[in-house]
Amino acid sequence: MDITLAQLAFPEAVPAITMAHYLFVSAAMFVMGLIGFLTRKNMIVMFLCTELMFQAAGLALIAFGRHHLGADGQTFVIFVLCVAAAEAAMALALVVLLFRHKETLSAQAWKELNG
Amino acid sequence: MDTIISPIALYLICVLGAIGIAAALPRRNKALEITGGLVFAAAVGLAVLVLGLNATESGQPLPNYFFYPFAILALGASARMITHPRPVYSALYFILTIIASCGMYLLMSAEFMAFALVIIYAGAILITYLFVIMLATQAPSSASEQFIDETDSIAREPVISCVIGFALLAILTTAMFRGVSDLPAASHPELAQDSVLLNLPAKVERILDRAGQLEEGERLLRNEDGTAAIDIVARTITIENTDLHTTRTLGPDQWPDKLAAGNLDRLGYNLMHDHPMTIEIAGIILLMAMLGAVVLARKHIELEEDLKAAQARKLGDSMSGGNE
Amino acid sequence: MSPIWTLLLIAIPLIGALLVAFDSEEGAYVSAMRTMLFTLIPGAFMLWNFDFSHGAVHQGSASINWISDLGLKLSIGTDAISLLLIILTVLLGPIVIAASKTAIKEDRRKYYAWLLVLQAAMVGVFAARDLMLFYICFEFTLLPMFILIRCYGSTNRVAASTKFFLYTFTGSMMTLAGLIYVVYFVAQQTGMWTLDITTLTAIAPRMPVEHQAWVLFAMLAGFAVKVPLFPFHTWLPLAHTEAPTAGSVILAGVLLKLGTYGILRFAIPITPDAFIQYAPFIGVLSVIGIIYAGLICWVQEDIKKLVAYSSVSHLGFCVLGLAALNVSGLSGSVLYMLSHGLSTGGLFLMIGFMYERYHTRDMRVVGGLASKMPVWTFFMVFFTMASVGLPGLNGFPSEVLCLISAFQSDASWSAAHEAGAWGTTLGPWFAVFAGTGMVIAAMYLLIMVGKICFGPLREPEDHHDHEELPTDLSRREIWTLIPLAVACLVFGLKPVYLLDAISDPINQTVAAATSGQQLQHPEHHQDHALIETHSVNNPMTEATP
Amino acid sequence: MINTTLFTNLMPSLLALSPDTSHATAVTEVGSGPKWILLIIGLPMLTTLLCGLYAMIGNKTKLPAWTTVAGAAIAFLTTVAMYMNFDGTPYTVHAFDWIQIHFGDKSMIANFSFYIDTLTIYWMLFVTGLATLIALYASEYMSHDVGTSYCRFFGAFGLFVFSMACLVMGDNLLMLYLGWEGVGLCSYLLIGYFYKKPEAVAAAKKAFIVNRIGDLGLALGVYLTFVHFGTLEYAVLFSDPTLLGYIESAKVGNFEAIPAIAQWIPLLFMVGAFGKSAQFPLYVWLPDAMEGPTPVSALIHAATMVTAGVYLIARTYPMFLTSEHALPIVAWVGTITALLSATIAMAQFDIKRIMAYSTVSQLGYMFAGLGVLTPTGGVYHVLTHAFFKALLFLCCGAVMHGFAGQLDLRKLSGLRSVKGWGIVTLGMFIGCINLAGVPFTAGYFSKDTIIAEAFVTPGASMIGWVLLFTAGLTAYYTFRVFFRVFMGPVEYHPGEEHHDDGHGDESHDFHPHAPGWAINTVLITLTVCSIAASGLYLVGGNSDKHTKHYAETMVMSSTAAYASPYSEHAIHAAHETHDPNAGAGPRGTIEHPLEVPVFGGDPHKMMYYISAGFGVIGILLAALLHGPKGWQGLFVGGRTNAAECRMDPIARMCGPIPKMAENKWYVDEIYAYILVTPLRIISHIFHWIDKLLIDGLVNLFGFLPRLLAWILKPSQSGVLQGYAVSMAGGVTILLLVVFVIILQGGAA
Repeated sequence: MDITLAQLAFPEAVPAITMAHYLFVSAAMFVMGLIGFLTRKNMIVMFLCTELMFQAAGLALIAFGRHHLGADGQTFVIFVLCVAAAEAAMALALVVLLFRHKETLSAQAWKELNG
Repeated sequence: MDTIISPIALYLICVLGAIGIAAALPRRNKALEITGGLVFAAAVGLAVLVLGLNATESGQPLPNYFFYPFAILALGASARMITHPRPVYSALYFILTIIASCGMYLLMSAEFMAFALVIIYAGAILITYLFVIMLATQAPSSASEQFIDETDSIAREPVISCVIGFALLAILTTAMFRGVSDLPAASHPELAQDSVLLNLPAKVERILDRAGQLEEGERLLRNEDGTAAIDIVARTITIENTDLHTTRTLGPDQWPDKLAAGNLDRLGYNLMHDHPMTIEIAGIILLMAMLGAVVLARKHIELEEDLKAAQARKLGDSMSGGNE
Repeated sequence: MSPIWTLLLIAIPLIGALLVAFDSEEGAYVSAMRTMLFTLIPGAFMLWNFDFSHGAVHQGSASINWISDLGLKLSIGTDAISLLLIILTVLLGPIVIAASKTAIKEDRRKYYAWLLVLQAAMVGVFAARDLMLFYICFEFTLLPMFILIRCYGSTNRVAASTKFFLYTFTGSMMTLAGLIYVVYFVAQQTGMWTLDITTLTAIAPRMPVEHQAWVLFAMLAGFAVKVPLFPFHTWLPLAHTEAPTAGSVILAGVLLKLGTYGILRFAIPITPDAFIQYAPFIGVLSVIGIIYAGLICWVQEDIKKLVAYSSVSHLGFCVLGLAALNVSGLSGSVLYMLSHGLSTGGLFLMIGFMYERYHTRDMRVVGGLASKMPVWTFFMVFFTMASVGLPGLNGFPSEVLCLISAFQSDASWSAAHEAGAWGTTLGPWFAVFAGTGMVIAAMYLLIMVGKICFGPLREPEDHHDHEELPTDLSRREIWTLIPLAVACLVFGLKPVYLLDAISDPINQTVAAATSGQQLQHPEHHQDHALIETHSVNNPMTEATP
Repeated sequence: MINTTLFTNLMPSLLALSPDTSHATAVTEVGSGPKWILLIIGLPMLTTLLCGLYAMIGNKTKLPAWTTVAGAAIAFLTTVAMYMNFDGTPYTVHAFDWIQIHFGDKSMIANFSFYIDTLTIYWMLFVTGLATLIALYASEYMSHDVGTSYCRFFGAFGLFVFSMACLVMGDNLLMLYLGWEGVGLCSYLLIGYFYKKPEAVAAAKKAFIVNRIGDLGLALGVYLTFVHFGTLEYAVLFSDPTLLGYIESAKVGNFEAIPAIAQWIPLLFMVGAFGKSAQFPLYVWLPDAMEGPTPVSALIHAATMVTAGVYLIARTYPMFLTSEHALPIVAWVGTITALLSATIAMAQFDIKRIMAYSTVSQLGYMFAGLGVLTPTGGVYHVLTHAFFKALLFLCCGAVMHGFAGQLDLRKLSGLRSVKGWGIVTLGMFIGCINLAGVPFTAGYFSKDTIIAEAFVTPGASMIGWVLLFTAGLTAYYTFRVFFRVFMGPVEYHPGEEHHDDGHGDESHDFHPHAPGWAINTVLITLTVCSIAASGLYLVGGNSDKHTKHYAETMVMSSTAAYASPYSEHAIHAAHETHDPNAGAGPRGTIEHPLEVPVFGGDPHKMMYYISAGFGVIGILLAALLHGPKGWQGLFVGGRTNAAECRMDPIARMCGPIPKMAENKWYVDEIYAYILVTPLRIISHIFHWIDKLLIDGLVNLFGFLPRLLAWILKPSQSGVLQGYAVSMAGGVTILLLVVFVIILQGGAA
């Protein structure tokens, strides 16, 4: 079946089950991000994983928004995007700084902070 | 929740996924990684299969055939992203994940967000990541081409992390599916759709004009609160003549088929009308992030101070040398 | 009497502390001294304007609403007892400053500033008429003393200050818990939150006895450590030994009295029944303390430690008098609070002066100073005799009253205990053993004097006469001691003044506590009315000068 | 109560108390006397303050001495004036309020005020008198160290007189206690006068602490008195109906009617008296107290302070009557002390110590007198003893002063022949005959009164015998000193103070310097007094037929008034007023008087001869063993030089006994072993308990939080992902819990 603009303009309400599929995917993506954050020692990869979790959240938001036929979901995705961007900027700057100090990207290298 | 997925299948999937990821995470013997990848693939396939079958036999309309490739792509790519030992590849796989999820956005008729995502994430953020990766990882020396830093080549505590993670997945999904099955759907979809038009009289007028529904000196009638005088349910539009001060009403038959609130309209209206403050905050956050990034990533000042000092010394020496 | 004097007594040292803190290192002593001397003026005014014929009335009361719907107020007021203790504090103020002129050489500003803050806090404790202010000041005395010991003490000061702080602080935490329960209970009874001590003491005795017992234990946990009562005394010798002279003097003179004052002001009025119930135990503890600490004094080589243990032993008498819970006992122990502050404070001053010259407190190393420092020896013997309880000096009347009260204590306990209960027959034995404590006190104090003052002269090998200090006491030091000595004589020869002054509040306290016996039912306030009348037609009110 | 099987045979005597307990009438109404009496108190204190002033201004003259002498003299004159216008009814003089506290109906009043009755006057007369004389004596004796020490000495001296006056004149027990402690303090200060000598310091300490033990008894007695009788003032106390009731029931001998607490009071007082008056077992401090300057020994440790115990018992005699056991104990303890210290005195060589032990012994006599129901005898002996013992001490002091601190009677001989020592010899002789109880001396009369009373008091004849024997010993050791030091060939060696004495360096050109005018005047005066004291026995008192001589007059109109039903005057009274009930007791009336143990007839008459006999035997023995050849040794002595005498071989024959006696029968050592050492060990144990157990527990509690922190510390590894893992796990578990709850909610 083909998707026309009219369909995009007048979408019908999506049944709950359909949304559940998307939610499952988002949950799975989130968990991936979590696992990656826990397991990978490279700080950059850890931040990538946080981005992945953002993605999962965005997917869920969109799905719910679609379900309610409101625009709020997408709006929030925009904000998530902002936060992600900000986080990326700061995080990467930090990574660079830390790397300058220790010549490594391992998060283990900063044990002595004992945070 | 059985209408969506049978619990046994769900938990089986979780266990399989956990095993798969745990095995596939970077470690010394690569063989295990491959088998882990296979197990995880099996888990994903099982998930898609069960979901699809469940949906079909429960008579509910499937979301869309394109959903499944996107889902598989997204999950597979994210899995590879967290399991790949080299950061660069992780980043690239992440881009793949993003693109896949953009596909799902499209399926959910969030086309603007889909493309925005591709542009911002894949275009901007991930490229930054790549730059940083290049910047921060010392280039592998020609002597050891296959050399990977221990930091990347070996994951820490894969098992416990995977157990925690997939336990979380099981709980989340269980909770979601139980809730989802009786989630109220949106009522009067078209109302929800076009109610925005009331607030966009200019747009309506323009479309009417394009459709040639307006004669000389006629304009869309506005209510006291400035909203357009149109009835969405009855599909009637009231037009007034500014010269004769007369009004006429267009019936549903004269409703221009272009006259509809698109996704973008709704998004923009919602953004600007409902969350102006949030936008401001987001802007400030971004600004701060920029400044912070500048401050943090700046090279050490004292280094330059030393340079200056060295130059000054050199200058002094040369002068004294000139005196002699 | 207007509250302004009390407020001045609290305010002047605080302002002075600020001034000292911003003064020059050299000028610190002078400005601190000036401040302390200033405090003498409002002190004198208080004494002058106080109407002793109504000693039990809290005069010069004033209160500011703080958090009104929690009933939090900051209210002050002094009755005869607190007035006398305040006067003692004010009297000791300039003395300790003068005593530390040459002793403290570096970082003077901090020292004197904290000393002044401590002064304000101590006055605040005695002047407080509401629980919040009392507790704040009570706790706030800890910090300055902690700093004095920690920064200006001798070799082992860190351990000493830490133990002092933690020990007393832990205790007073429990006290706080108990007091909070009392407030809660009163709020339950009256339906309104109040921290006003008068109200609390009026309502709180309605608590059932077992609740009272717990509250009593909670309060004793703080006060007994402060006193210190027998098993909780180990922080004191350490703190005394390590503290600078001024610290020891204030510690012995005022801070220890906070414990007994707390028992007198809170433990007895708030939980009278439980107190009578457990008075025998308290008595036993104090008697054990008297003898135990006395015997320990006997084998001490460190003279300061000896005096510290002796004040553990002495305060046993004080608590014994409180435990007897009769007029003679309470009068005796209030008298003891005052006189012990003078005599033991004097002893610590003497030791401090000696320490400044010889930099040792070991009686094996230094001794026989009479031939070299006759004036010092004179004062040493004087204060020792005051501490021994020689009649005609301050220690004696209080000791007599405490021991007599111990004899009579059975009668005052009999109300609570059924006849033949073990507690009710202890009185004479308390007296006998506490009396033995007097003998022991004579023994160790005279041995101390014999070693340190008399006999052939012994000095540390590396000793050379101090450059800025004369061989014998300097004029400043003598003038530091004379007020104490005079006060000792006056207390010893005319204790009747003090006794008249305090008899009114003490009669009320005893009447309230003992009449609290048959009060487990609502007509409590009527009994209080009865107490009021009793205090009015109390003979002392006319006899007061 | 205490086990008193030893005393049971003395019990019956107490079952018959004479009907006249005149104290009841004596003190019922008490007026207030003239204020100038306060001079007696004020002047000594003033002199003390002046001496302090002199010390401050660095006075280097004898001014302190003269001040003190003047003060004491005026005090004495005031006392005499007080005596002159005393009309027989006691009165009080109020100086100022001291301790007053009122509770409920009772009120405890101990004012700084003074109670004047005959006993007070009697005591104050010789206290102030002797104080004056001895101050005069000291003005010369202490002239070595004029200056600060001189001021110190006389300051303490004045303080002592003040305290003694408070002790004797105070009108309540707390005032007595004040004086009691005050004299203790002064004796402490004066014994430790030579504070550079460690033994002096030790002696002072010992004196104060041993006294303090006694004081504990006194203090407890005082408190108990207040607790039981509700007052501390003599005037109220001795007219207290409760007390009178006790005495009434004691008369008819049912002590069960008297509560135990009341019977405890005299026992406690007794302990105090033993401490202050150096009775067994608390006598050990007095001999050591001789480390002080001799005038101090004379005034404080012979004449006045040590008699405070006697005063206490005499003053509170009514309370002693109410106790079943107090007086017997007093009697026996006095007797034992007398005998014990006499034996020790026999073996000493230091003449001052001999005098000290004889003092203890004589004090024992006084207590025995009080114990056997003759306060008169005891009090009279106090007076006579005060004079002759002060005389003896001052003579010894003169010797010590003149011979550079030489006190060993083996190093001195024949002083009477040395130029300028006649007066000393005479004084010594008079003192010795008094002490030895040579007939018609004061000591003779006073001692007889006691011994005779012991014999007539049923159950106490044993005491009488012991006292008689002791009288013999006393005569012996007294004249042992006299014969050896003052008689015989002239021979002397200087003491250890000789080198710093400025008389030259070697001992052969040592010249003893004879006493100066001050010492001689005092000696003469005291000699006269000692002789005159016997007169007081002969001159009658007032017309009251119950009183026979001066001392008795004084006693009988005071609170100590008590006439034994067996005493001679009681018999006389029975004869004159043919009243069979006079002194009637359960033991029968006087007509067929109690069987006098050994000799028929009036015990007092007989006693004159017997005790005289004992005395003479003692003297002859002394002459035989220690006397020199010729008349100086009464023609029986054979001593040719200072060092050895006939006693030595005998002593050698006796084996270790003389040695043991010389070492005071090792009483001090025994005390050290059974009392001091254990206490010290206990103290050390306590010290360690305190350090380890109690403080250890505290530290343990302080350690617990540190332990906990140490256990939890590894969790703060600093590994970022470690925290992340725990966080994620926490979230998971939380969700699981929530979810399970939701499930159950759904189920329900």
